Amino acid sequence: MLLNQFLLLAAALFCLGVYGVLTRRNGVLVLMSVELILNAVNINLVAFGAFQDNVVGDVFAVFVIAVAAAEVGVGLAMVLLMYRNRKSIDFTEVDMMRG
Amino acid sequence: MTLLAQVASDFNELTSSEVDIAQNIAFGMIAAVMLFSAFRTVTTANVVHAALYLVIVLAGVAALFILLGSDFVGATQVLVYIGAIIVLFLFGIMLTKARLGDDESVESERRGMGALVGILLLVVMGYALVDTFENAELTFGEPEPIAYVPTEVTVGDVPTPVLEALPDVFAGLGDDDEVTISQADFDSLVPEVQRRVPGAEVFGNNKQIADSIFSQYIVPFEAVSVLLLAALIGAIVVARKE
Amino acid sequence: MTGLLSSFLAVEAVPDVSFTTEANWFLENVWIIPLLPILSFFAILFFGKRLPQGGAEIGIAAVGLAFVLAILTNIAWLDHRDNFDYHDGETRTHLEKHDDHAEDEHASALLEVDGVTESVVLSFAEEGAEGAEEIHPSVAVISERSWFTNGDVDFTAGTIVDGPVALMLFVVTTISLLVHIYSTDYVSGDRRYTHFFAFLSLFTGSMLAYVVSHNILQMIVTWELVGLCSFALIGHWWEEKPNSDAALKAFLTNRVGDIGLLVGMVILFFSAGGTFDVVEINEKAVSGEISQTALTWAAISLTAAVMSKSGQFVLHTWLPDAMAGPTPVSALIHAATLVVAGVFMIARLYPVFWYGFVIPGSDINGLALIGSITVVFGGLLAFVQNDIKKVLAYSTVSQLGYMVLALGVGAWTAALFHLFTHAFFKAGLFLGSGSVAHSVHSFDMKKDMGGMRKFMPTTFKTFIICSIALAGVFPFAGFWSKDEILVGTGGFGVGAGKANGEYTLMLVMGLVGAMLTGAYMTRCIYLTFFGEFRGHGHPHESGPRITIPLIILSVFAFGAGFLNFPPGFLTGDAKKPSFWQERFGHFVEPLAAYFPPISHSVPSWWLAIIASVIGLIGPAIAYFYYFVLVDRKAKETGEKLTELPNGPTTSVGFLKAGHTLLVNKYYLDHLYQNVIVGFTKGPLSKAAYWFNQNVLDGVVDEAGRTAVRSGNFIYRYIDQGAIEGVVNGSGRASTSGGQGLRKIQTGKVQQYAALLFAGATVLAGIFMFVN
Amino acid sequence: MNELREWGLTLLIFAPLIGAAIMMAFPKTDEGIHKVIALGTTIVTAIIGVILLIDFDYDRADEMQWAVERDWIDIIRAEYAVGIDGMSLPLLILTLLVVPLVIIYSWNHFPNPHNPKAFLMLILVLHTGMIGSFVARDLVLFFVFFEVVLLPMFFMIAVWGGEDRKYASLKFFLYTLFGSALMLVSFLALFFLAGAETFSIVGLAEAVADGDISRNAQIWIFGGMLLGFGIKVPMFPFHTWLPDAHTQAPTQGSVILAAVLLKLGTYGFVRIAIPILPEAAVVWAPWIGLLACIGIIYGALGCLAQTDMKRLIAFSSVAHMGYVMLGIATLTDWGINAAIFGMVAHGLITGMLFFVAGSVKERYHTLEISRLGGLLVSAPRMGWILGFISMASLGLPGLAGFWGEFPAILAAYNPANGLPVGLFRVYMVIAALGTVLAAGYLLWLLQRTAMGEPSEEFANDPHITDPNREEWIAWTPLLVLILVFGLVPGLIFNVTDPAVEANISDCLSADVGDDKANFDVGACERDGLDAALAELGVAIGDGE
Repeated sequence: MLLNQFLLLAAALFCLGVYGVLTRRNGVLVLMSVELILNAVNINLVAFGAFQDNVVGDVFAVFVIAVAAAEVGVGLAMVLLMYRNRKSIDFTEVDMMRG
Repeated sequence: MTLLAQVASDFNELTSSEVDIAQNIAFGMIAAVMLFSAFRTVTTANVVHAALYLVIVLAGVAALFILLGSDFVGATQVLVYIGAIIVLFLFGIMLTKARLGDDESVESERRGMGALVGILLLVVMGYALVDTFENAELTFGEPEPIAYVPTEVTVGDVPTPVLEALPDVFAGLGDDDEVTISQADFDSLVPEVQRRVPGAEVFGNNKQIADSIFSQYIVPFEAVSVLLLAALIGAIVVARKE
Repeated sequence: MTGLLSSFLAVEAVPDVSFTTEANWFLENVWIIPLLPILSFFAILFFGKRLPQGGAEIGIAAVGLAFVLAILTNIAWLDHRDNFDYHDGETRTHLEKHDDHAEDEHASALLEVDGVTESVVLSFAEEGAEGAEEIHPSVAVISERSWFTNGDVDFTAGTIVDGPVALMLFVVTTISLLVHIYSTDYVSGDRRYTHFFAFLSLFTGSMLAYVVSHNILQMIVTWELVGLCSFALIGHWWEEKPNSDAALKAFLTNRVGDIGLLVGMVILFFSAGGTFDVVEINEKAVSGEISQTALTWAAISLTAAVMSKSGQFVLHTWLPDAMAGPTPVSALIHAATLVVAGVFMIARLYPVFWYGFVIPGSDINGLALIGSITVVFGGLLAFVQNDIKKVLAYSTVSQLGYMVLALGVGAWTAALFHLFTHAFFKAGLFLGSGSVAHSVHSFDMKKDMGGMRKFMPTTFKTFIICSIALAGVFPFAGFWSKDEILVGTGGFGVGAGKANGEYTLMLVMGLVGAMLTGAYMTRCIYLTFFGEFRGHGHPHESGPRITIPLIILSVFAFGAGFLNFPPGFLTGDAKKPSFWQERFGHFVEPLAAYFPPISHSVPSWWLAIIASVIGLIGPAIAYFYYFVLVDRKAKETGEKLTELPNGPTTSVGFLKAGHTLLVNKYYLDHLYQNVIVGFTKGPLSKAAYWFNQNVLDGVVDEAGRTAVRSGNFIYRYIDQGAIEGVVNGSGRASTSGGQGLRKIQTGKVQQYAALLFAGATVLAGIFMFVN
Repeated sequence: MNELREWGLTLLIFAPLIGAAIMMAFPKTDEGIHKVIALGTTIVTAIIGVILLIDFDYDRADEMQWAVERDWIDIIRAEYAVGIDGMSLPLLILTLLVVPLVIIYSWNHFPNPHNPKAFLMLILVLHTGMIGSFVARDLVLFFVFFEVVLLPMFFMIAVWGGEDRKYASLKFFLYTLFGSALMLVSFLALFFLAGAETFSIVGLAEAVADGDISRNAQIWIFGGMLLGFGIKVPMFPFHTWLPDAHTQAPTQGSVILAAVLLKLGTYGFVRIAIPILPEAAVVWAPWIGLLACIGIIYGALGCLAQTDMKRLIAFSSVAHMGYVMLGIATLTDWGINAAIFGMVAHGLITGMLFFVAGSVKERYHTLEISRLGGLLVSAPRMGWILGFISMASLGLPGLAGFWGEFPAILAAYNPANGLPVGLFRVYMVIAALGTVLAAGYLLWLLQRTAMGEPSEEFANDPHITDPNREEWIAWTPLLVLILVFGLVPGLIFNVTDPAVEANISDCLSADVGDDKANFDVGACERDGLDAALAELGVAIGDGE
């Protein structure tokens, strides 16, 4: 197998993720797109780990998964809060924060 | 190559290049499914569908991990993502009372721009990758030592490569005879053959990962755990009703 | 060649020494003199209001002490000038080698410019080589301390004392002390009495600091400080807009000249090999180490600075407006401080101008031309003023023209001598006009004055003395200095001609200026002191704190000219000045390696007589017009007339036009204020700002909007048309089209994020392809 | 003392963060505690700064002192490397001085919507970022701190700002973020192309000098840094975020922005871009000089068109930073010394101007120049202070502003070897012209706000008073320093000079006395025939 096939696939996923982040208006869907991006990164990490024949990539992939879990948790909590306050999770309607 | 190799070990006759072909076919199928699902995830107007497409992508990623020989990460991926995160997403969808059917309002009309950026990004990254790595092969290096617990086996159950590799041990024995391969003999085998020895326990790189995490990367690991705790508390604080 | 040489008065071998660091205590520690008034500024500012005299006592004490020190410094200088043992090892120049080679280079550099010059300079060198008679040089005293390091060069701050510095110390402290005393009466009860004295002190202090500066960087600093003080003092009554306008105008006009100052100083700094040291720059200019081109550019740039600071024609317009300040300030500005700063700078860096403008041997040069134009044009403007202070202001412009003219024709000593005498009689005139104004509460000669000689006899007498001195009538101070300038021009071959070049035009303009001076002063005196009183109330003579300074100044105005009898005056032998002749020149003019070899013209009886006659024609005509015609008409009609009802300026066509031109000040103010400043403040800055808001600033927002628009376009025609149909076969998306096109103003975050991504990608791409 | 030399800078960097962490533990209603903690923290940093000033070896100002190097991110060879030399010392001290003063000024002046806890915490985080940027010797570390600065400022403008704060803050954020993205790309490109195996500034400079990296690539990389730092400076035409940000930011934000943040950009030039890529700097310098000159004139014209006092001051920053950039563009030690002096002077003076503008706003509730007037009557001391700093700002000799302007103008007469002399002399004249315009707009401002009689609207307003206690405490040090630096410029020049000389490549540093006429302009590039041949070889090899 070629290293590149994994990397290119990851690149494609990444771009789809970026597309999603840029175009989605629904908060939950934006978070999902972020997940795509993170997974693309993970594929890269593991593929490079295999390429260099060590486990560093794997270890970091695990970390990324853990952080992603945290991110989704907090992110969804914020979306919920937003929904509760505004009855909408349309990102384009988000006003600036005020202290 | 580990798990797949074991699957392949049932097909004793498969050569290395044939294994490669099998892997490539598997990759191609997974990749196609993933790309399609990912595309749907970011384009579908149905929020629940998007989540379900995401599941497929995540599963595909897990499959790729396994294909790359990282069983542990693959398993983690399945557990954490498919098991937990997706459920979270679904909860999120339910709690925000998203329309279960199509909801055109999820999509902004900035699609053209997003597509432009995405394609631009893809072209640049693709060019960079092709330019840099061209035909770099994934060589799965020297596999890790395989643990072996000497046990009695019936000669008939021993695969041919092992029989051929240890002619002295099996000399003059019939198929029904029982024999114990000594640790020394096992050690003398090449790893490819070692895997075929009945009773040999094949490990992935899980052991190494464990070593790494708990020695070299102990600080980041602790940091991640604190982060998770913080995220937990944070999520509660943010989401709770006053 | 020698024939030519013999007609010069003093061709001296330039001694190869410049300065010493060890001399009399007063000469070494001259920094105390400017420091006293500067400290007094802070003291008055912080404690002044709590003192019984509101801080004036601090100012007077400090300036008085500075005055005493300046006198002592002058005494020390007189001794030092003649008796200093310059063979001592401590005396030196900045030049490594000061050999004939350098001299030759310079001579050959000048050769291309003018044949006559060549012979002059070469003959100096030859004379020096022959070592005819050793002349006692005037060795400057320098003391310096490290100031800062930049670019591995150590810069020092320090003081220099030589002839012109000693002179200026005396002039500035004397005038300032008198002005301080005068002010205690004049501005008493003012709303900002304390501030006034604080800035008066700072003004004096910065001028003194300017004078003793030993490097051009210090000169720039103090030059600007002087400007700041003038800003504060001219705008002293800033509640009224005209006053603050005048202050702004003064400061900004000076800033325009400061461009020249900065550029010129920078050129000097680099062409002298990275030094700010005045003495070193001068030495290098004299020895020819600085190229002719650099000197010329530096001289031109610095001339711009002089034009603004010393009120030379086209940049003089701020000076009359500066009359918005209190009268003592006007006196200080016009007599001793601000405006002579420019003249002093030329004198200080004279080699730069001397070689930069090729003063020796040319018949015309920038400095002399500007000076001569200013003499006449400034004088003319004085005729149409009704404000007594503005008459004096334009008179100052004209007199400064004389000084610049003198420096331009090579009559260095004459210029400084005129500065010296002018300081006294002009201060006297200003303070006198203030005294009058103090009692009639106005400066308008036509409306509120007239017949003042009856009410204010002392002021009248001092004013008359100072006016005569200004008009240059024998034997008052102005006569001697003006005559020396006229001789110095060398026009028509007077003063043995061609001493430093034959400046015929300058001589003519000088004579015309002399005529004008007498005439406008006659007009001023008539309008102020003669005729009937036209004001209100009961004017009375001012108190002693005002009159005593006036008396002192008029004594100087009478006698100051005796300090520099021309050589040969009453003795006949111009080559050997006796001990009472040319004392001023002897002690003031540097005779050292940092000063160019100036030739001195021979005084001429003929010129003195002709100039006196011409100088009296003007007053005579004015006298006839005012004292005879107007006076008679006034008696006939019984009205309080100030001009003839059908005078020449209202009846004769071209005179009327000239009058209009003068009343409008040659339309220069119109040009500056309405055209240049108006354009910059109005259309130009508005256009720049419009460009900023709509073009530059618009780019960011426009980029975002364009991205949205192109996104819409792609979405409508490509996405909707083709792709959407393929990927989303169900056709449901067609309904989203209308929704998607609906106008939304929000969503900037994602839009910017998209731009960010796109930008980063493009950049990454560029870097990828570059390598 | 030795311990402090080892730990001092690290403590300095993280002390504000610790302070912020402690503040987190207290509820936001305890405003007093928050104020005390924030002030205490910044005073601790200031004390460390004083110790640093005392301990600093001024004879070795060209070397990094209190230096620390530790492994940080091994995998990309990024190090935790900090240190202080003569070039960064003045700016660091400026930071350590300004931030406590800002907090003192805030004491009873918290802008709406109040919330001192969040406000002060943001300032502390900002403090960390600023200190870190000035002491970092590693590009990755520098970048991290450079970015840390961004967020707190964004929130300060977005939350506590004026009416148009949303637009202004977003513009500030995205504009600078865009710049730093380019900067990061440049850093990475430099790292990979130079093959230095390190991100340390010195290491990279050596690697570039040893020369694998093509001239073309250097020029491109410098271009990226130019944009990145130039936006932060801000240089014409990337300055449009500045007037908005300044106008909308709360007073404290404006002061910090003007006094310190803008200096990060120029500091980046003198610390990173020019020492590492001297050859590319020579190529870009005429353009930088051009933009600087345009900025000087343009900023001044922009000022003349303003009707809002704060916006006017903001535009004056564009003009003043033009002088700094002109000094840098000359690539001479004179010019760069002037630039650093200019940075400090501009920090003090413009910071002061914003303080006064903030106090005026607090009293008049407007900054519209046409409505102000007669400040000298209503609040005489404040009027005098405004006059004093206006004079300082227009570059009056004897005050700090002059020493940033004049040496820069002077240096432009004789720029570094390899730069077009004639062009720079034109720049010099333009810059000198700018001083007239500067005097024009500042004095005009002074005339319209301070002089004359107060307008009826505010004639007897009891709120218009002289500075109160906090304002005096916050302002006096700045006012005194403006005067002191003006009289004794050596205080800064003597410190920066050795460091600047050590940091500009030898081939660039023209001796001030050199007469250009005698100088072979092309000789700078490399020395000797061999080098010339080598360059030819590189050029051929790179001909892609």
